[in-house]
Amino acid sequence: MFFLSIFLPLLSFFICVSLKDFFKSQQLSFISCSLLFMASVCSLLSLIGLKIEEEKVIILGNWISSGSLDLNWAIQLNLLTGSMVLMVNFVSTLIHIYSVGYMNKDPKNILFMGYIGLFTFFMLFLVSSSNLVQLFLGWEGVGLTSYLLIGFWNYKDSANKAALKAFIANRVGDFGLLLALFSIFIIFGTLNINEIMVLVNSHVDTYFEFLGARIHAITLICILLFVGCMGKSAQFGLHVWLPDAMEGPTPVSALIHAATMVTAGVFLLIIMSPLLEASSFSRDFILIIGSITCLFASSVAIFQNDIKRIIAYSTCSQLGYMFMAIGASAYSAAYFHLLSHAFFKALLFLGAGCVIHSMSDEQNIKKMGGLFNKIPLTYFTMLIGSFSLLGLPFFSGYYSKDIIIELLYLSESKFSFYFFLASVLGVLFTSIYSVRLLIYVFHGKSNSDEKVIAHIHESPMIMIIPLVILSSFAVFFGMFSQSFFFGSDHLDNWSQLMHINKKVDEFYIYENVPTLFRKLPLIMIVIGSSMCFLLYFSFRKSVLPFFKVNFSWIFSFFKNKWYIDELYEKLILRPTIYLGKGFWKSIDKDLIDNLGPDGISRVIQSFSLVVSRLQSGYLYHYVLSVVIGLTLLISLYNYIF
Amino acid sequence: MEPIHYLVLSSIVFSIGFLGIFINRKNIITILMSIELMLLSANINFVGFSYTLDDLSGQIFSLFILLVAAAEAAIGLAILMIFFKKSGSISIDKISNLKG
Amino acid sequence: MLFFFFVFSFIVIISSLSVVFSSNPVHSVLFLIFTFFNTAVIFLLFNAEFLAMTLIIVYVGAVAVLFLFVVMMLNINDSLMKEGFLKYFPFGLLLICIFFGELYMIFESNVFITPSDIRISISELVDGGMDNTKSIGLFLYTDYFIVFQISGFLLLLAMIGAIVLAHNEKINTRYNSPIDQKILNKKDVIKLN
Amino acid sequence: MLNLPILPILICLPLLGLLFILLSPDNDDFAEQAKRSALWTSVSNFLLSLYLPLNFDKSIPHFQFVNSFDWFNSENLKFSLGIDGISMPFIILSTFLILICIIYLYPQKKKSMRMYLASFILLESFLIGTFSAIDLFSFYIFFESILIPMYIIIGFWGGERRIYSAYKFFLYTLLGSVLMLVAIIFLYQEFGTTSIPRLLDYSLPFYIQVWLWLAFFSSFAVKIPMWPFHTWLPDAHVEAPTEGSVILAGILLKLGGYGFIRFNLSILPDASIFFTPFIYFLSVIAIVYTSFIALVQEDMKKLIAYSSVAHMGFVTLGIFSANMQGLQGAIIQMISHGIISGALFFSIGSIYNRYKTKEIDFFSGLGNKMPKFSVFFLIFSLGSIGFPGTSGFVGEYLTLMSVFSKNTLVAFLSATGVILAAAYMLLLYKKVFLGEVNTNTEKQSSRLNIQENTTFAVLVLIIFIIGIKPNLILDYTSTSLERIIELYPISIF
Repeated sequence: MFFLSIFLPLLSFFICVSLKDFFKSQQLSFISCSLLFMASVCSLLSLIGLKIEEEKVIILGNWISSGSLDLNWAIQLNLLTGSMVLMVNFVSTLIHIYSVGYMNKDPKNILFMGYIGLFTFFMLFLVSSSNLVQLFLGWEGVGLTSYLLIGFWNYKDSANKAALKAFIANRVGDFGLLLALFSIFIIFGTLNINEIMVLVNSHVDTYFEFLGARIHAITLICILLFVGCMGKSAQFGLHVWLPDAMEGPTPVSALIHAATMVTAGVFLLIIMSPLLEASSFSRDFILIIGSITCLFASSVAIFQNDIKRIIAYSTCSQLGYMFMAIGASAYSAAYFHLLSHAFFKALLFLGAGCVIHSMSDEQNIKKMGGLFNKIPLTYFTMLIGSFSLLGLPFFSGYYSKDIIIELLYLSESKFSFYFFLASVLGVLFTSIYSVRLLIYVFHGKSNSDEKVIAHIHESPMIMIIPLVILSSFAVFFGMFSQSFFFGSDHLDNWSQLMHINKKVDEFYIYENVPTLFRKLPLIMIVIGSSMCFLLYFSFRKSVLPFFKVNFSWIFSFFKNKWYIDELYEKLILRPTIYLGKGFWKSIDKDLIDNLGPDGISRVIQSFSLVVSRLQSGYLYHYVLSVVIGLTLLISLYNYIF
Repeated sequence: MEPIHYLVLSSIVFSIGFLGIFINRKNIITILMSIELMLLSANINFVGFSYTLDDLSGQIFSLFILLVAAAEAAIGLAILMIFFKKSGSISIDKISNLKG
Repeated sequence: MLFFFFVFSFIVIISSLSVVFSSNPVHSVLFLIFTFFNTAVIFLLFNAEFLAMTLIIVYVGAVAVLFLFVVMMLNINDSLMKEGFLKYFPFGLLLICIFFGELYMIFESNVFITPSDIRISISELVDGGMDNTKSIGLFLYTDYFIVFQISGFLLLLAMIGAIVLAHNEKINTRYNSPIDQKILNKKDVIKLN
Repeated sequence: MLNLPILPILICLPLLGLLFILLSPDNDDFAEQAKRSALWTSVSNFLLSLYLPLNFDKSIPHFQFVNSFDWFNSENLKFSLGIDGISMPFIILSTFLILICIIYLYPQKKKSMRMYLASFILLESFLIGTFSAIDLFSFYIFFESILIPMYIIIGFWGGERRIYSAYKFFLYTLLGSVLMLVAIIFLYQEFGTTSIPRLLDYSLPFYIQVWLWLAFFSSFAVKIPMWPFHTWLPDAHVEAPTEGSVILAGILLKLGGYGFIRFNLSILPDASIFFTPFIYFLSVIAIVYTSFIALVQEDMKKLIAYSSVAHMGFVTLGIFSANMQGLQGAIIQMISHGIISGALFFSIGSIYNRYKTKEIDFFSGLGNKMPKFSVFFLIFSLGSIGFPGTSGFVGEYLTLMSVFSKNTLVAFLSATGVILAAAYMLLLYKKVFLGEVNTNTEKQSSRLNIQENTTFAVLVLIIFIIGIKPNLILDYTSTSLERIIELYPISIF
C-alpha cells in the first residue's frame, strides 16, 4: 500500500512520457491525475493502518554493498514519513488537477504532467527513504526535476539561466550534504537513519579531524547537513536561486518552491534531530542563519513588484521560521509549520497563478489593480491564504507560526530573546508585504491596458476547485491538528521519530510566556497592516514619493536583494570564468604543452636541423669525417695501450 | 723484412689513397682508383703478415680482397657510367643528393 | 732482399702518388697499373707467387683496363681537374701526417705481432713439397669452401649488376609497354571508323 | 561446464573476423559486406565474452580461465592469459563498446570504411589481450600494440589537425611506456619471471620499489591521464573520429587505472603508500583544474575530454585510497565513465554528422529540433555529473567516501569537482539544447536513425542498471580486491 503510494507517481511519469504520442492529452491528464489521487488514497490508508502496525521498513533490494558499506533500497513507513507522504501526495494531486487547467494551451502539457509526477516520486522517495544515500537520491532528484520544470519554457533564456542557477546552487548545498554523509559514515559506520539514531549517544564526545582541525564530530555533521539544507531550502547565502526559479510555470512554484521541495531541508533536519540535540553550537548556527533569512527575505519582499517573487521571498522567510524552530529544538513545531505552510503557500501560489492567468500572463503587481470584483473567488482564496500567512487568529498559520515564536522565546539559547525579536520583526514585514500585495493586485485603480482588462475572467472550475480545497485546509488545518502535534497525549508518538522536549506542551507555554509577548505578533500584524493601508491609501501621493526620493538608496538596496546576486557575480562567477580561461590558455597551452610535448619536439627539431646540416651531400666531407673519426679512434687506442 | 717495413709501406699507400679521395674534387674515377690503392695497402699487409707469421690464411684472405675489389670496381664504374649519362659530368662538386 | 723491397716500395709510393696527382686520368690509370706491377713484385718477395700473378691478371688485366675504357669513353675535360687543389692539399696533408704518425706509434709498440698456434703453416707446407699455388688451392677449396662459394656469388652479382646498370633499354628498339596499354582510357583511343 | 580456452578464443576471433573484413571488396563507399562481417564478429565476440561472468567463480581471488603458451623457449617467459574479478568487467566493457561502435557506424559512410572497421576489430583483439594478460611481458606487448590501430584511426580518419594529434598521442604514450619496459626488464632480471601471479608473492626493498613505481607510473599516468600529462587527451579527442573518441575515452583511459591497480598497487605496495600524497595532489589538481577548464571550452568534444580527465582524477583517488570502497568505486567509476563518456561522444558525433561542427556557440535550441535526442543527452550529462541512480554516482560516491576516510582536505577539494561538473555539463546542455532555435540549428533536421536510437537506448539502460544495481559488478570484484587490500600495508596517514 505504502509502496504504491510512492511509486504510482513514477508510473504516471512513465505513462505520460512514453505514451504521449498515442493518446490524447486529456486522456493522459486524466490518467495521471487519477494515479496521483490513488496514491494519495493509498498514503492515507497506510497512515491510518499505521496505528496498528506502528512502524515498518520495506526493503526493495540491495543497492551498494562495498566493504563495510551496505546500502539497501528501502522505504520506511512511520508517523513522520507517512504524514509527509500524505501531504506531498495530497498537494501534488491538487496541483495536478490545477495544472490540467493552467497548462491547457501549452503544447507540452503532458510532458509537464509527467515531470511533476516524477518530481512527486522523487520527493516521496526522499521522504520515505530509510538510509541517507537513498535520501540523497531523492534530494538530487527533486533538484533535477526542479531544474527541468524551472526551465520548462526553455525558449526563454531567463528561464534557462534560472534553472541552471537553481541546480548549481542546489549542488553547492548537496556538496555539504555529501560531506555530511561521508562524515556520518566515518563516525557511525552506517548510513541507516534508524541505526544512526541509536548510535548518537555513544558518539557525543567523538572528535574528528576535518581539514586539519579537530572538530566535535556531531557538530561537524550537523553543520554540513545544514549546508545541504541551506541549498535546498534557500537559506540566506544559497537563497539566490529561489526568486529566479519563479520563471517556471506557476503550479511548479506552488508544488516545488513552496509546498514540498524547499521544505525537504527542514524535513531532513527534523529526522536528524537527535544529532542536532547533541550539538548546541550547530543549533545556534541554524538559529542565526534562519533569523537572517527570515528578516532578509521578508524585507526584500516588501520592495518587489513581481507577484510570484514576492511570494517566493515570503516562502524564503517562512522557511527561515522553520529553521529557527529547529534551532530552538522545537522540531514538532517546525514540522507543524511545514505542513500548514505547504497548504497556505500552495494556495497563495495557485491564487497568484489564477491572477496571472486572468491578467494574460502579467506578473507585475503595479500593472494590476481593482481585480477583487472581477475575480471574486480567486480574491477570496488569496485573502484566506494571506491571512493564514500573516497568522491571523484561527487560521492555520496562526497556530503554527505563533507557537514557533513562543518557543523561540522559551529556547535555551543565550540570545533567545533577540531571536524572538527577530521573528516578531519578521511578522511585521510579512504583514506589510502581504497587505501591499493584496492592495496592489485587488484594490485601487486598474493600471493595465484595456485589452487586458477586457480579457479578465475567472479561471475555469478545474483551477478553482483545488484553490477551494486548499483554502479550507489553510483555514482549518491548524485548528484541528494542533493538539495532534502538541497535545500531551500525542507527544509519545512523535518522540520516537524526533527529539521532543516533553516538558513543553500547551500548558507549559501558556504559563511561561508573558501575555504581552504572546500577543506581540498580533500587535505587529495590526501595526503592519495599518501602516500599509495608510501608506497606500491615505498618503499615497504625499509620503511614498518623499521616501522614494530621499531614501532611494534604501529602496535600491532592498530592491536589488541586498546586492547579493551582484556580489556573487563579482566574487564567484567572474573569477571562475577567468580562472578557467587562465588555466586553459596559460597553463595548459602555454606552460604544459609548450614545455612538454611541443617544447621537446621543437628542441628535437632544431637539433636535427643542425645535425642535418652536417649531411652536406659531398663525398669528401664524409670521407673527411671518416678519417677524422678513425684518427681519433687510433689516438684512443694509443692512449689506452 | 721486419713487419715495420711493410706496415709503413702499406700505411703510406693507404694515406696516399685517402689523400686522393680528399683533395680530388672533380673526378670520381680518381676516387675509385684511390679506393683500389687503399685495398691494395690492405693486401700488402695481409701478405706481409702471412710471411712473418708463417700462415697461409693471410694470402687466402688477400685473394678475397682482390675479389671484392674487382666486384666493387665493376659496379662502381657501371654506376659512374649511368651517372655520367644522366648528368653529363662526373664532378663530385655536383653530386650532393645526399644533402639532409 | 731488403734492398729489393726498399727499391720496389719506393717505386710503389712514387707511382701511387702520381696516380693521385696526375692531371690526366689516363695517366692515372697507367700509373695505377704500374703500382700494381710493383706490388706484385713485392708479393713475390714475400713468397706469394700465386697472389702476385693474380694481382697482375685481375687488376692489370681486368680492372685497370676497365678503368681505361671508362676514362676514354667518358671523355673528361681535364682542364678543370686540378681546381681547388691548393685549397685542400695542405689540410689533407696535415691530417694525413697526423694519421700516419699515430699509425706509426702503434707499429712501434708491436703488441699485435704474435703468431697463433692454430694456423696454416707455410713452412710446413713447403717442407711437405707443396708449392704456393697448390697449397692455396688445398685450403681454398676445403676450409674456405663456403666463403669461396659466396665470393663466387658476389662476383656473379657484380656482373649482373653491372650489366643491368649499364644496359640501355630503349636504344633502337620498338617497344610497347604493357602497363601503358593497361591504363589506357577508352575515350583517349582514336577510333578508326 | 565446458572447459573452453575462452580467452584465446576471444583474442583470436576478432583476428578471424579481420580476415573476412580484409577479404571483402573495397569498391563502394558503403562497404556493406565489410560492415556485416565486422558486426558479426563483434556480436559473437560480445556474446562469447558473456561466458566469462556466467562461469566466473566469485569466491576465488586468483586468476581464472588461465591459458599459457610458450613463446620463447623459456620456462619463465610465457604468454599467459587469465582473468580475475578486476579485469573481467573491463573485458566485457571492451567487447560491448566495440559492438556498440560498430552498430553506430553501420549507416555511415567513410573513406575506406573497410580499413576503419578492420582497425576497430584489431583494437578489440588487443584490448582483450591487454586486460587478460597475466604476464608482464605479454601485457606490455598488447599494451603497446593498442597504440597502432588507435594511431591509424586518429591519423587517418581524424579532423584537420589529425596528424599533430596522432603524433602527440602516440609519442606521449610511447614515451611513458618505454620506462615501463625498463621496469619490466628489471623485474625479470631480479626474479627471473614476469608472471604477475608469481610476482605478487615477492617483495622488493623500498628504494627499488620507488623507482619501479615511478616507471610504471609514468606509463599509466600518461594513459589515464593525470595532470600534467593530460594535454594529449583533448587534442586526440577533438581530432579523432567519433568512434575513435568513444574507444579512446571508453577503454583506453581505463588501461591506466587498471594498470595502477594491477601493478603499482599490487606489486609495489610500499612505494604506493609513499607516493599516495603525491597522487592525491595530482588528482585533486586534475579534478579542480580541468573542471575549471571545461567550464570555458568552446568545443563540445574538448569539454568532454577535459571532464574525462576530472573523472579519472576520482579514479586515481579511489585507487590509492586502497580500501574496499575506494577500489570498487574506482572500478565502477571507470566502467561508468567508459559508458557515459562513450555515450556523450556518440551524441556529439550525431550532432557533428548533421551539422559538421562541434562549436558550442553554433547551436541553440537543438532540443526543440530533436526532442528525443535531447532527453538522451540530458541523461548522459546527469550520469556524467554523478546524479544518484546513474552509474556515475556510485563511482564518485564510493571514491570520495574512501578518500574522506583517509584525508578530509583532499575529499573536500575534490568534492568541489561535483559542483563544477554540474556547472559545465548543464551549461553545455543549456547552450546547445535549450533556448530558442537559431538559424544555424534550423537548417538541418533529421531524426535519429534506428542505429543511433538503439545505441543510445542501450547505453541509457546500462547507465541506470549500474546505477541502481552496482552490485552486479561489485560482487565480481570483491574477492580479488580483498586479496590486494590484505597484502597492502597499513597506510601511514
